Amino acid sequence: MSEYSITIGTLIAIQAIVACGLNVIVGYAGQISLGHAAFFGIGAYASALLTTAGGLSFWSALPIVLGITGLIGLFLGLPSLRLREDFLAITTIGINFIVVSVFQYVPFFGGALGIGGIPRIVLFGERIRGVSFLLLSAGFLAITLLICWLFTRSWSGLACFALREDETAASSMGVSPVRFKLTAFILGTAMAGLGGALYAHFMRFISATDFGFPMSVMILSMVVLGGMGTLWGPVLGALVLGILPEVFRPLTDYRMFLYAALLLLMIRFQPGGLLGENSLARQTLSRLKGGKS
Amino acid sequence: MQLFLEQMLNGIAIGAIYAMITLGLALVYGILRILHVAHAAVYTVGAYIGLAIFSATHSILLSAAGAMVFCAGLGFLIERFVYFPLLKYPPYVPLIGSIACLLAIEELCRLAAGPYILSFPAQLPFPSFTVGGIVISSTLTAVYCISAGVLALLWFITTRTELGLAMRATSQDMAIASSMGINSHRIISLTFMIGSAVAAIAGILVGIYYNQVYPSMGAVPAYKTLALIVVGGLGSVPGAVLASILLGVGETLLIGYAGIPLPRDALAFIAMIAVLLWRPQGLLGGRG
Amino acid sequence: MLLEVRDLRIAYGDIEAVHGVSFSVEEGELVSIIGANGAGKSSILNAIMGLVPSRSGSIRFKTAEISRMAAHERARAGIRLVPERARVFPRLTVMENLRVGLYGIHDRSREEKQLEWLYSLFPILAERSGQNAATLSGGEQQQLAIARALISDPRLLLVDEVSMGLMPKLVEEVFTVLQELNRQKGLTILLVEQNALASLEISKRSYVLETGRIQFEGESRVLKDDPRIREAYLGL
Amino acid sequence: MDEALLSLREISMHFGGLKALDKVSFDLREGEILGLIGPNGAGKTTCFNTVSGVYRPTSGEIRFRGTRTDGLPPHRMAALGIGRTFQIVRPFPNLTVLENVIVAAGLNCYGKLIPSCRPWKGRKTREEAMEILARVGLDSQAEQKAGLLPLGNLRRLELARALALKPHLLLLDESFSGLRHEEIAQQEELVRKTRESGISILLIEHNMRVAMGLCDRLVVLDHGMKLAEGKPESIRNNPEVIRAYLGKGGSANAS
Amino acid sequence: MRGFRVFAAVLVILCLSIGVASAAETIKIGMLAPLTGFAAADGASALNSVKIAVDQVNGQGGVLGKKIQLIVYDDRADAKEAVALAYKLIEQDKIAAFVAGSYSLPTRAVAPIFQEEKIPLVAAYAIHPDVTKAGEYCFRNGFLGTVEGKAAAYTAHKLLNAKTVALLTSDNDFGRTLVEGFKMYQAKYGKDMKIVYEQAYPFSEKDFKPYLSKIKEANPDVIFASGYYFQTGPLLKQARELGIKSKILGEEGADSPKLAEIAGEAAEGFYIVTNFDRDDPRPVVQNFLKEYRKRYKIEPDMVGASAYDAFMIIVDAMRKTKTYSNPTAIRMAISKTTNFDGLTGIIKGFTHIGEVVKPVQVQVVKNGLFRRFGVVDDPELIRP
Repeated sequence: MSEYSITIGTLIAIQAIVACGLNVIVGYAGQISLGHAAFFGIGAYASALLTTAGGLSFWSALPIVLGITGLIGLFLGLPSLRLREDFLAITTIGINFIVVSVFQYVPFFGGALGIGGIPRIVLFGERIRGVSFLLLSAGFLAITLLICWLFTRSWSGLACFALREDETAASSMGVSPVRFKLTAFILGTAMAGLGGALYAHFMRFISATDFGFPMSVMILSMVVLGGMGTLWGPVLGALVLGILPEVFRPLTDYRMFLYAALLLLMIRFQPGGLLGENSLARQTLSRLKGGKS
Repeated sequence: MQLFLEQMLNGIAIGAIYAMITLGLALVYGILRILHVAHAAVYTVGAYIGLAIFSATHSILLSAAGAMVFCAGLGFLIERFVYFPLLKYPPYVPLIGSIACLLAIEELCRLAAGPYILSFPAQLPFPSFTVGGIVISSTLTAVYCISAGVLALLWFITTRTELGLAMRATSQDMAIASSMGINSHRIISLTFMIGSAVAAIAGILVGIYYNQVYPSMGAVPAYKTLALIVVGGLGSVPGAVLASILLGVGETLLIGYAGIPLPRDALAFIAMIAVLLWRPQGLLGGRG
Repeated sequence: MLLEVRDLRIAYGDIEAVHGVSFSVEEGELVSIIGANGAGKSSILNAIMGLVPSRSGSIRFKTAEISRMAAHERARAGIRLVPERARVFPRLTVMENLRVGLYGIHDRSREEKQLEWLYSLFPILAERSGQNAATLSGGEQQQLAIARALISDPRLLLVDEVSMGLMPKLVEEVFTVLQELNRQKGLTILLVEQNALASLEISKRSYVLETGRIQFEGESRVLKDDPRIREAYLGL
Repeated sequence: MDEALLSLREISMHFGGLKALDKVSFDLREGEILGLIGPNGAGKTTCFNTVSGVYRPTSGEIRFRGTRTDGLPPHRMAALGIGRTFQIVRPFPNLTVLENVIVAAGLNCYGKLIPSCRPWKGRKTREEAMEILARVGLDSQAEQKAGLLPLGNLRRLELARALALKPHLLLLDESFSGLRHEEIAQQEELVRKTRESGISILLIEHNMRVAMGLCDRLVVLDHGMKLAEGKPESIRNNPEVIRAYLGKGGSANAS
Repeated sequence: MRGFRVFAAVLVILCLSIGVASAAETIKIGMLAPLTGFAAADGASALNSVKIAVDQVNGQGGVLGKKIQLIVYDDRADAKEAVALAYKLIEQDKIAAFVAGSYSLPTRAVAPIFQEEKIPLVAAYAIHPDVTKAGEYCFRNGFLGTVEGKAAAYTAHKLLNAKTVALLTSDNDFGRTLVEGFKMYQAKYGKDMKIVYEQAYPFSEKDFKPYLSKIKEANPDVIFASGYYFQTGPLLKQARELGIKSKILGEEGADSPKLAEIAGEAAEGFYIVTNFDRDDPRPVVQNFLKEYRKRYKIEPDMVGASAYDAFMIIVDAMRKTKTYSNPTAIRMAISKTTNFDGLTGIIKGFTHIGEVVKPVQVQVVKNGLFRRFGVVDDPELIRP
């Protein structure tokens, strides 16, 4: 396996983790968030600062990183309690822009120079790079997926589903909208924080522009394309959107156009996602099974 | 005092430019409840088409007319083939479609016209003034006159014509409007076309004002205008105009006096969140 | 026959609200469809107007089949609706609301006359003509909705639950206006009402609807004393 | 008075200038089926929503089993033992019928951190939910997506969900509207059985045949005010009620 | 459904059309440049210039009898993509050396990779200090921000005789280090030159009137306005519209033929410190100018010139060591470069950390074109 494909694979795994986090918020709890990259960035910056300026190791910094992102997620999840859908959508975009400009213009965060010299992750005395980093990311992705899976099987998860489907009905079943929306926000943003921490130690150099709104759109597209609310959807979405640009690579000049056009076509003709209800994949699958759908 | 006045004049001009771009978005949101991010792409295309026609004919009037027609068509196509089929899905689906549209059109512009910044060397036939030591350049005069003209025209259309009445009725209650004989499909398309035509003018104006036209010129307006329509009250056109001008002035004064090197987009969103906390329906929003 | 509905079925998703109703309205008639709420009355009117698709059945207006026409085409053919809860355009002025009713009709001379007539019918609207419709009271909004439908001189007026939520005195006034329109101007009206007695009072014929089916029909004079009405309403 | 399970005292609800409810008071006794009726726009649903916690009344007091509940959010009401159904059915469409019921069965887990992390796919929960589904006759559709059920089954599903809360009081909001005759009969039977199991019921109903047949007592609202209260027979013959329903008539032919 | 089928068909065709480029016996030199996205103009400029360089070298029979094959990928100025592509260049394309034709962000991200893989990297115009700090395999042909900042201060102080200056800085990595360099010079040599106004502006800024109005009040002799041509262009125009008479000095970011197009009349008399002298009579410069104008019908800029040199430095090193396959030798040769006759000036050599040592050019706009104004070659100033 070449370093090139390892790099692509690692980035896909990291983005899949972040997409899983967004899926918890959007897919499981039904709350719109268009600024997820902000939390990806918060995680990356937190880990970068803790391991460079703070002198911690990746492993001792990680719980703090998750705590910080989860806490900020909780704080920024508060608007979801009182804002209507469209307002919430735009507010989350705004949060993304604001967080990025804080990174960019506050000297504490390295300003426009970003943060460099982020140490490698050390595991069992071994500096993690190349294949091991891919395996580590895949491991974290597996843990993330496991948590997602456990979450969907927990009462909290069920409560979130109920909220997503019908908030009024859910609250009349004893589900507190405040509590579980915020639970989803904390969980989802902590996952983004995990992805961010991995990203920082993989790239070993981060700057604010990595976490701008286009990244949020990319992550949301992964979730929507893969199939919102499904366990594997975000992973599939990350795979498709991670590999497509590489497939188009030889077409240099036309690559981004084709990518955008494909995204448009996919959302136009499979708005429910590749693994969602009534998707081509599901239909084919059920046809193959031959059973009634 | 002179400095302050200069800052104000400049801020209002910037606000007027914002308003021209935001208008179309507010119109579209009012009628379809869609966050039409791709509006910024229409604006970019407007600048390019305007420049192309201008280079060929050296007539700014022809250039504006051509760009307006072209963009109206583009707006119509986006509405018909992207938004209309996606209306029944949750709002993030058309939003992603819209963003994909924006990217695709930006790339098309780059492929068609090259990645370089093109200059838009048109001279607008407007005079410049010097009043009490304050210079009002001809471009500034042009921005004032044209945006005032466009706003007045739009105001006239929406409040004084049957079409405008139908647009407003459709945005308030589409079903009842259609039961009054209004073809709401057509009205929606017309709304898109009008908004897109205004975006074309904005594109040309910005192109001339900064003398540059380039593929990603819509990137910043695309999202900033979202903040502006929220501040104005989602769907409220006068609100959007007011918010744009306030932001233009506010930004200018803040930068001029406080010297904060915050990017303007973040400033717009901070203002938006402040407004949401204080008045969740926006400055001139109707429904709370 | 101005309006003829045959075997109309209306469904929302999987739920069928109207299970095949047939009725007709003749030119110049005032016909009412009465029934307790939830019987499907509004669905029928909305289907005639074209705001709700019908699942099956035919709707003929002036001999033309209109059940596949768009709402605005039906409106232009001369059908107007006074919707349930008025549904005036809240952020248009009273005057503008009325003007929407004239959309597509370009006869300025008639506009003045119509306005004058409507203002004499509902003087309060003249007083409030510059106000946003949202600021009107429920009764005023209802009057505005009627005026908005009347201004285009429709061939058929569909009236949906005008009495709902109105004070009894206002209900009376509104019904009187409808009756006058029918008697003096010969306007054809299809009225859908919960208020059975008032509707029977002013209409010529009535259909009694219960859970999506027409249970019985007849001359309103006769039905007024029919015990089955009370039964349909009060579950006797 | 003491035996009142639910009591409303002078409840008023204003929306801007509109008085949707004007000083409405009534009691619901333990084990009773109380019907809330009235013509369209009379304020029934508003009244219902103040009881279920959707609205905080402008003034007045609501007590449930002695504790004051006005202003509590719906999920707290559920925890206190009030279950409800909706006039326009609100299933969780993408969950299965069984899952819909299980949501309600988690009532005791939602409030605390540790229990809310436990899995809900346990056998015991499932069996309990299946039992409730069997009671309403939906056990055969347990694995179907709720969004695909016909209306009659959805109404029963809502009832099942409310029952899974193990409530003391059940609020039924037009649980019969849109049903066919035979379905109405089944649903009536279900409601009766529910009451027999010891659950008190407050229902809004516009189908008078059902309300008259099912309820022990009726409260009639008109224009936001209580018009009458009493046994079905007395309500049926109350001239004011008749006028509220059928309208006054008679004076419309002034010309 | 029909729409979907069309979409699927398009997808299949696209996948099939991606052929595998097979290579003959050539020397492969890799390059990353932002060919799409917001930085596409600079990417195109860099690529266009390097293409000329490749053709010139191959026209002379190549290097050591072998043709050079340039392998370019588009990194969209994105660090993530650049990292993956760096590996692709190293593993799949097996390049011998690398021309970093992109911005600081991606270049900074890939530098450690080339260092680790021991492949020489020459950065064309990326300015972040960390690029060369990655190790001994990483070189930079562009100026460090501090060097150019010092040169700018010298220009303002000595060449323009400024007693007061205003600093209006693009708030990105380059702008910041420029100001740093400017102040370093001022603190050491320019005590008699006062900084009367200092302000950073965000990268996305297009409207400078709020800043300029304040500067007008301060009325400095020279305004040092850093930023790219799409920022400096409107800035010049707006400054002159406001009636500001101060001399305005920019930096290499403004070095683009587009600047005069954008600023028009207002560009006249605008100074820049940069990395390219168009009035240099040496044949390497004049040949390049002729060829570039002929091919692309546009004026070349600093970005292109720097990329050209970055490529040529590598070629020169290969020729000197007579090897194209020994990266260590190539690296050594680059580090020993002396008095190389480069497009961007006579390159005196590289410092031990890989920073270029060469004069900084000062240009002024005359009749819409950049012309020579002066050179800053004081070794004190140009040595990083």
